[in-house]
Amino acid sequence: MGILEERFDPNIVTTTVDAFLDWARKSSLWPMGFGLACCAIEMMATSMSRYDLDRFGASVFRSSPRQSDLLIVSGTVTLKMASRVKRLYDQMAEPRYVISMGSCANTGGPYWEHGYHVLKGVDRIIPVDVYIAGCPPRPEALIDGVLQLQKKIAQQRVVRKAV
Amino acid sequence: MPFKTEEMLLNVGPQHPSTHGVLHLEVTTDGELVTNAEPTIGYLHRCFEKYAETLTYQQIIPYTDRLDYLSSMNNNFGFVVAVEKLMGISVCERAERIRVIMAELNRIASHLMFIGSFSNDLGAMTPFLWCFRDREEILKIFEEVSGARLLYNYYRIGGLAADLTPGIEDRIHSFLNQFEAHMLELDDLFTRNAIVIARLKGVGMIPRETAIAYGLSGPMLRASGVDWDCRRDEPYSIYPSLRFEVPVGGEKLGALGDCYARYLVRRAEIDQSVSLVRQCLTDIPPGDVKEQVKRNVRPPVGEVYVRTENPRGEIGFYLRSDGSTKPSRVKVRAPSFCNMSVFNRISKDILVADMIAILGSVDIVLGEIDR
Amino acid sequence: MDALAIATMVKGVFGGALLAVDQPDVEPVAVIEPEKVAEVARFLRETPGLAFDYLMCLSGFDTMPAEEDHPARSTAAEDAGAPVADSTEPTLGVAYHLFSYSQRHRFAFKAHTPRNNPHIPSVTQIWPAADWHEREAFDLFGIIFDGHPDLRRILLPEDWVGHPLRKDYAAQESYRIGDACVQIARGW
Amino acid sequence: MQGMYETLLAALGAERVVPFSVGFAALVVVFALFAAIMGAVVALIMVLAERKISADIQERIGPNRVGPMGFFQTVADAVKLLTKENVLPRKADSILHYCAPTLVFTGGLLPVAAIAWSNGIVVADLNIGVLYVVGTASLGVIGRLMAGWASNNKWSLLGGMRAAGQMISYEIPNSIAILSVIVLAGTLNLQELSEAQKGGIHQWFVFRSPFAFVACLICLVSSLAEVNRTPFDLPEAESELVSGYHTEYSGIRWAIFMMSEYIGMVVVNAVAVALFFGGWNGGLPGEPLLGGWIWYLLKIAALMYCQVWVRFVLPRLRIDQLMSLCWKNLVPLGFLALLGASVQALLGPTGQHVMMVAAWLTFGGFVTLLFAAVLKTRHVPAQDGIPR
Repeated sequence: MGILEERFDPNIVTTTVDAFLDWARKSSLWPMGFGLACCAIEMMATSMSRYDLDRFGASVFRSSPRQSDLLIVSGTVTLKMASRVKRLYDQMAEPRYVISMGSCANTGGPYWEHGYHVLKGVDRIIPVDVYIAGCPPRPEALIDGVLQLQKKIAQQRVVRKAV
Repeated sequence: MPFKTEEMLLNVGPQHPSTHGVLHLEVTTDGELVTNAEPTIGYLHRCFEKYAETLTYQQIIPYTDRLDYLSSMNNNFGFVVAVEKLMGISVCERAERIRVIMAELNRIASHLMFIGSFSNDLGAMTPFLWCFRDREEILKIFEEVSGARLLYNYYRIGGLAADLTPGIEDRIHSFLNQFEAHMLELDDLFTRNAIVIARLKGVGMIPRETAIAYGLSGPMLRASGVDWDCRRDEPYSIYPSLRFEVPVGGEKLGALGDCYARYLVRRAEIDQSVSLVRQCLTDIPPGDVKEQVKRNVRPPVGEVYVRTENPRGEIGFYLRSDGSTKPSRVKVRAPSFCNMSVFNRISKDILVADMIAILGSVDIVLGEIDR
Repeated sequence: MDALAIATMVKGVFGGALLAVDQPDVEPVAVIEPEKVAEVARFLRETPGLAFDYLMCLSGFDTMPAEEDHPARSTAAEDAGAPVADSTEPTLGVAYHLFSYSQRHRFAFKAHTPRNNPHIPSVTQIWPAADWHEREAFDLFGIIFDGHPDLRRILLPEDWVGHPLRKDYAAQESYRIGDACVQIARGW
Repeated sequence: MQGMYETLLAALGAERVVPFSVGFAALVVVFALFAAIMGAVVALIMVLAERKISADIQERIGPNRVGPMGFFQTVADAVKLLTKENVLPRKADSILHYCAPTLVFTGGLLPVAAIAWSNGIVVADLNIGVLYVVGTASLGVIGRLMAGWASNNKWSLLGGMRAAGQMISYEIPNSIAILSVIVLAGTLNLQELSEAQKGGIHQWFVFRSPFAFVACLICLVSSLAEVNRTPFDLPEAESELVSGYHTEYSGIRWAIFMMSEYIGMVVVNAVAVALFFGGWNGGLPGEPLLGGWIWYLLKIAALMYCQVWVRFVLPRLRIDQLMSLCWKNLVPLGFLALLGASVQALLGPTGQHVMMVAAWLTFGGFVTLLFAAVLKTRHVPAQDGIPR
């Protein structure tokens, strides 16, 4: 949005524009085809026939970070991988959102105590919008995570000034 | 005018659509021609072996789920067989039968995942979804018996976590019937597709000697013409009492050791697994499948190496016990780890697209490569 | 062929290099002098009646008891010249599990090497499968395989400190990721 | 020059207000804008249709939450892409990087001008119409090569090179196939091509000459390759090259690439319809019912459905197979078709009738083969208990 972003006072025009843009953003969350570990399989299952994430418009898995809006950190982030995850996040174009899927991405999960090579939570390197618990979370949980993220996006201010 | 080309270094992964996780390939290419592809692993090193030393034997089982997360039942199976051998105990027939049913169903699920992701690597999208459709049915069965969709933690040392739920035999039967029909459809869509055959025939040949020297196992080894299957030739559990064929690459199943043979071997194994599940389902004897050993097992001092047949090959557990409740060393010989080590050898002077096809045909799971 | 018979055969050729045979009743494991590993391996691979063409598994291990039982002892205090087979002194070791597709028999042997200067000849030339296994044992135990063509860390990053599967391993405090520095030991 | 414009201007009574040339120019601009907007709208509809069709093939539901039956899904996608950040990689060639999508889009839109949507509805009634379409459509190659080069990304570069090699190669069989019909019709004007196929389905070129039938198959295959669709989607092969030449593009620039792809599909199918399937004729003798453009769009939609269908069924070819298919199979076959068509053009009325019978026989043989293949597949009826 560039020069128009967060410039205007709230009024009937700007609130409507914001509502429209938020609607577009939340209805078209394209995740990055980025799988780390076990949770990635459940992420795939979520986008497949039975759970069909595409119903929410959120199943256009783009393989390039430039074109994706949503980074689903699906699995254990290790220290060797952490710098790559961070780089992928940096490569994504704004607006971008992050879902931390599963206990490993949230806190290190079952590898928390002795996992010398496991990052104890992906939020230590990139900001996270929605955390999903589970090891691995069920597809329903991921869908719920996406819906929660949609709720969050619906409240975003785009052209209105930030509070 | 002399035409000068320059080699280009391509980094495939750790995030790339075809790496099936977090594998990193350092690829040297000359235009479209791959001159060298060096895999770098370790991006998913979750310290399983260190963990295993801090946990009791029963506590390790859920961690084995997470090694090869596409075939958790088989990992559980391998581990409990290893511990049972270390302790010298045997399990009741009912438990063994259920174990085999679940392991074979998981083999089907894992091979379905392979076919799906392999077709995706080749650029066909629909088989992926069709495979997942049938995989979901298997997951439903697993969920019913174990309560989990992906990581089951279902096997116990000396038994199982839970008995079969009532009426599940019929549901498995009806699934198998529908599934076999679906597989015929998949054959029409994918197996006999002219483009698939053109893309895979003669690509990524692994001769028999190379396969053995690099320690390949499972479908990779059998596609190269080695007639070996741990379930038949080094039997464990109740496999000796079951009848099944071991598909081997060669005249019937494609050329020797190319990508198409590897695909066909896995495809044929699905049919064998269906037959194995059917055999096991007939008159399962009654019995108590819940663990017959106490919770904190204390194996005697000693060491044991046990290998069982996973969908991806032999999973070997090298256990060293110091007589306490925790193992002093658990080494996992992961099939994907060994299968992947041959990749550099066979991915020379091929096209980029072939490299992706070979990588797909190896069918790696990074969870067990990196552990 | 029976594993014990193979052990006898090895004993006949290499004599004193075969130090002992562990658990002969259950699953015999021959203990080999570390310097002789490559030679024994080549013998097992190339002798026609044995023909061990398949290295199933190569595992490093550490014989030091777990940390909670015995507080970690400093490796420097250990005597470099201690007898290797002496199980009272903790050592690092490597176990080899072999199989022969032509003869359909298996065999296992292992070698112990001192903790402060662990060296074992590489068997990569004999079984290419050993390449990654040896790199892994080097990565996680710090065992140096002499003659390995490319002995680098395989699982952990290049700038990692220490060898985690040693029983006395203490994880490094923090690890740098780009500009950030994350704590490793004890989570929060 | 143009009947349509003159009629419109007369109907508006415009000559009395502004000079004829000004009114004419204004109308041309309006029509051109209309074509461009139509292009964008077609792209939006096509994306949604593709997602719905693919969902059907893959036993899913597809988008259904955004608007009724997910109808506004692509609107949301487009608005989101419009407001998404445009990323310019460091060390990228900024000017080329900016220009590339525009050039591709231009190459996609320019041919739309010459397409005769119905009897009298055409933006520019060029007498070299087909030549113009083929020429401008290949402008996209330069844009894709630019995108691949300017992104400073090796995947993009490989994708751009693949795009260049593939699209230039497939121009040749495509052009030869088109030529075979041109020889038969004796005109390059798309409007006149449609006129020439008036009078019922038997007058369509595909049913008038066995050579045109072969040319039609060549044209359909190579037009798939022209628009980089599976099984020829090598330039953006997802599992190989991440996203190919548009790996580094985000936001609206990337959307422009996507739109060009769909407009390209419309164009190649419009050309194929105009050449082989009777253009805007309804298939019955006499004037087309309900206006020719409906028939034209329906035929384009049918061909597009086939393209989507093919995309979700077939895997991707390898680059050498792609090239050998083009140079070793399609090009020689195309030349044969051209030769045959040229001979046919010299024949008298009796010869034309013989050729028509031959064309129907060829068609019948093709359909029989197709059905034989379909019968060999083992379709599984849905059973109870397992959701389909």
